[in-house]
Amino acid sequence: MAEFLSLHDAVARYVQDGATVAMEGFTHLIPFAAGHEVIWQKKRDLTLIRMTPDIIYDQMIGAGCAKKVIFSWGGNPGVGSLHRLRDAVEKGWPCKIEILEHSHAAMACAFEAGAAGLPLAVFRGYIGSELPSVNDQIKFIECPFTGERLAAVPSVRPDVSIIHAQRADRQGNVLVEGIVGVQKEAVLAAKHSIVTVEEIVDDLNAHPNACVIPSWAISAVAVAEKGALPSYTHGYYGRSNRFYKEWDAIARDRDTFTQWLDENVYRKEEKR
Amino acid sequence: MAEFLSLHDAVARYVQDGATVAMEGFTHLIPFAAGHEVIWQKKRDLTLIRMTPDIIYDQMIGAGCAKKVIFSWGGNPGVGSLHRLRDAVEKGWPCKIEILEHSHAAMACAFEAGAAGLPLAVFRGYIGSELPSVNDQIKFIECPFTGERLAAVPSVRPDVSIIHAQRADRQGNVLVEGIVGVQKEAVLAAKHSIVTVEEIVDDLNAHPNACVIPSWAISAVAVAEKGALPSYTHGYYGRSNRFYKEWDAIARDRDTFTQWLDENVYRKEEKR
Amino acid sequence: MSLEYTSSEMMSVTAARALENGMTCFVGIGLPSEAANLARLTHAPEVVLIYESGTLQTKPDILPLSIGDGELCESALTTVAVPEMFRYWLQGGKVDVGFLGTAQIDRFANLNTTLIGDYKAPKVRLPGGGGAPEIATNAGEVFITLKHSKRAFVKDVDFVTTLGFGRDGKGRDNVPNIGKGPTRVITDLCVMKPDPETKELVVVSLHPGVTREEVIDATGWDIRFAEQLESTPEPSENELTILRELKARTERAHAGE
Amino acid sequence: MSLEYTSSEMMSVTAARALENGMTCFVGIGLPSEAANLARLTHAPEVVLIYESGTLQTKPDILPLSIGDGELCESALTTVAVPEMFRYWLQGGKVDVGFLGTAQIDRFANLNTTLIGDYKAPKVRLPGGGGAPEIATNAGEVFITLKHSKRAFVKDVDFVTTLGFGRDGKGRDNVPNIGKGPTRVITDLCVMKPDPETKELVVVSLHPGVTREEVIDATGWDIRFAEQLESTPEPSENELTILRELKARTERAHAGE
Repeated sequence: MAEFLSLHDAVARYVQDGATVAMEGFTHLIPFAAGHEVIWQKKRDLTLIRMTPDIIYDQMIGAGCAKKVIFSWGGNPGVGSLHRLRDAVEKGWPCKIEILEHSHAAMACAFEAGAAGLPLAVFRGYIGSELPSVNDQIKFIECPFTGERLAAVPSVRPDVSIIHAQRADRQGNVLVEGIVGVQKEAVLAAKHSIVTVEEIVDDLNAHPNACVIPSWAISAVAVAEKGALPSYTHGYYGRSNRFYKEWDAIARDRDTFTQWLDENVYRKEEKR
Repeated sequence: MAEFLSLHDAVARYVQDGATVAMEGFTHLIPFAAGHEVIWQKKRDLTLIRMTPDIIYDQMIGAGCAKKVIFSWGGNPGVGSLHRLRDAVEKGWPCKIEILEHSHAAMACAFEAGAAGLPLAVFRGYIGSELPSVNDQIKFIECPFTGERLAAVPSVRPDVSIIHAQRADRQGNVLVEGIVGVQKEAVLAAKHSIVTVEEIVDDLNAHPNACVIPSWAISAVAVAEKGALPSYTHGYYGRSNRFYKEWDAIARDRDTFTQWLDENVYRKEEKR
Repeated sequence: MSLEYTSSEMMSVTAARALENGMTCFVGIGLPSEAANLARLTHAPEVVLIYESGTLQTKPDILPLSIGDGELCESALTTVAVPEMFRYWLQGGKVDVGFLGTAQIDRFANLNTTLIGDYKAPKVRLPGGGGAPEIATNAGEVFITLKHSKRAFVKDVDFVTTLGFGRDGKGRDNVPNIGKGPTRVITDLCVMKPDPETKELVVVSLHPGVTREEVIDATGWDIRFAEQLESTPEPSENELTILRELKARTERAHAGE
Repeated sequence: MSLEYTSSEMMSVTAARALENGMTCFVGIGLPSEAANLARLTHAPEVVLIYESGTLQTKPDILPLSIGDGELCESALTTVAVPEMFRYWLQGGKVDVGFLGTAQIDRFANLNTTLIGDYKAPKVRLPGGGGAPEIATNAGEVFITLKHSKRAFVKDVDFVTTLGFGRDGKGRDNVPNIGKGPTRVITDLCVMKPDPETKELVVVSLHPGVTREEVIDATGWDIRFAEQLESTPEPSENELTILRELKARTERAHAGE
């Protein structure tokens, strides 16, 4: 059964320095509140997994939380580069980070395989791409029935996965709705999981085939109202496209970034 | 785009003698009306794929439609044997049939792999089971990352899949709700597909993550009211557990079966 | 005060008691389903029942006739596709206990639901494996319940549909990512557990009024008894009442159309 | 009567026209998304648009800024999980055309969205592969649209993120279960198609007012022109109006919070 914890306590308990962490949400439902909590608690040496690092990992990388990033598309969607990711990769600021890159199909299949308890994902991919030459985790197997050469990647099995969702009921069962990405897979693939939600309700009022993650498959549920902003929560609030655009200027420069972090994460969180 | 056809025309066009056919529905939404149409049109030499042959394949086998059955659990749920399946396997009546048997996990993964366009499914299965000694389609591969031995089976890629669903809209998009089994996978894995529905509506009124199969992924949609009876359609009518129990006596004997078939399929269909 | 109850009721109640509150249980149809729901309605209200039809955390008011009755979906937390059920929930390691029935079982708790006789020329053709082969290996542990008879309890099964501990008792040794396998077998006569060393089934508890001879006569091999042989606790009045009500409700529901 | 339009508009309209009504199109964000939605709002009302965020058959009223904007889900027939999107819909062969942008493209239509320079010490780090590597091989065919420049159109890409026809033009030969690959490249100057034999990109159509020299100057290899070089038809007034309205709606929507 999931335990109801404060976001502070959930992160303190489950996100250990050096852990492999997946914070998922495919554009939608990105767990920003949890990301800020990780920054505020000064977690270090994390291996961060995410299909699209997005602003959330740009902030965490800039804050010095990461030693490695595993991803498949590392940009600010519709805007441009992730400057903090680039600064870390290219110039080692604030610390050197290692990157391991995949395609979306590979990572989606790797999350699926992780949820399915398998050590590998098999798919028809990477044909003619040079990514296998720079990622030694991409291998190829031969189909024993047809002889076809298929790609294989290790499944994703994080120490802890963190997602944001619309709501939980009082037993800790969680409803995810809209663009569900690989969130359910991330939770099921992980040893531990934290789900932040907009609210706790008496009844999820879910349709028969809704994406509901049972309480017993989750470690902790924490309320984080507006916990996805500047990303969005379908049915609750929209995406702040404006902030995504503004982020480009903030993140471009180390000083403006540091100032932003100070004002919007360190000091804001202290006031709690 | 799916074409709206009568059930007669859909079966006549897409179910060819000798074809590999999957008629799915996991206890729920079993396409009985379509099965009777296949019997009435005297289709022959079909390879029938279904996780649970259930009464529908018992009837089709007894009527002489099948030359081979691929399945993972061949009983009358909660009642007992499928007598027509047994009579065909054990005594060759009305014709000899070949069987190829799997476990549910293998077939579920094989449908998934078929929908995913892959030649094989890889899963952790058949450990210590003797099924691989009687089914040469079960092989084992070694994970290139961990060395673990995993089972592999060919994916399911039927010539035609037939399912029953609640409703279609006027564009031919189909909503499946409740116990959805492997129905979507069956449709997506097949070269052609027929979906029978209870009704055609203006608007599916589906929630954002509903199991909706788009019109362009279906060959034909045919209205078949009560098309799943004695199985059931969630939201429309219940399962006739009574008929499932009665079937045991009907199917036990070749004569009573033949009489039932005559009265309930051949003559009934002629009246149309 | 001694209650009146049948050996079937004794079996169901004992099987139900094996389930602890809060466990996630992948439920086979028939006797396991009866026992699992009895557990949920008595001492284990938060036991999580999963059926292979995709119904997660279901709370049926009547016992399903089939593995995919509407009742299972209507009372479930949510219903997932069957590939997801087998991949994410069972193979993904979310199931504490698989609860299975069987037609044949041998001394190493291997299960046969495929056929009696030879595969090419069966004497009796049974339904086949269904979910059992992977439930037995992917669940944390396995409970088995069936009626005791010499036809069912054989020295060696005709066909290993589903692994217990293999034909030599060593079938799980050094296999990675595999569950503990059968940890108890509950019949209408007794409870058996595998010997920690040899994995051969041993009677650990006799149901009230059952003799060693009855078990020996109903078992197709030279069955052993634990040194500390226990007597299975009797059903309580509450358990019997709830079981009987459940079965009566079920019968009424299935008699209708 | 001659209409006023920009070269960007010419590119979008030409790219849109490449899509036929009823096609299923896996849409990349940015220029492909603009073109695909213009097609849907003009000559191809039944074109099926699929975005990798899981939104199937979506009909956004404004262009999404990200690949997973709420608008995409709200106007979709249904939304599936991302693994299902890549497995069932793309790899499962349900996509007629993948519509991609890119940072770099070479003469064999290989795409680079990974980096400029050397992998270990990049001059410019780009976002990476995203969905493109498998869109390009699993879709029936691929359309590519991007602005023409010598920086973008290079003889050999620094890194093959996504297969066109390989570094020798033979990258798809004898590969089973692979799509046709890039069948046209639409820029603000011209339309290119691969030579049927060598697979090298050849200009087949020049946009009105564009000279061969302009294309040659904006291309990083010795670009060839088709013998029957055509002139791309101009945008219609209707196309321009609808494109401009779409972009105005989009700008208004994205300017708000």
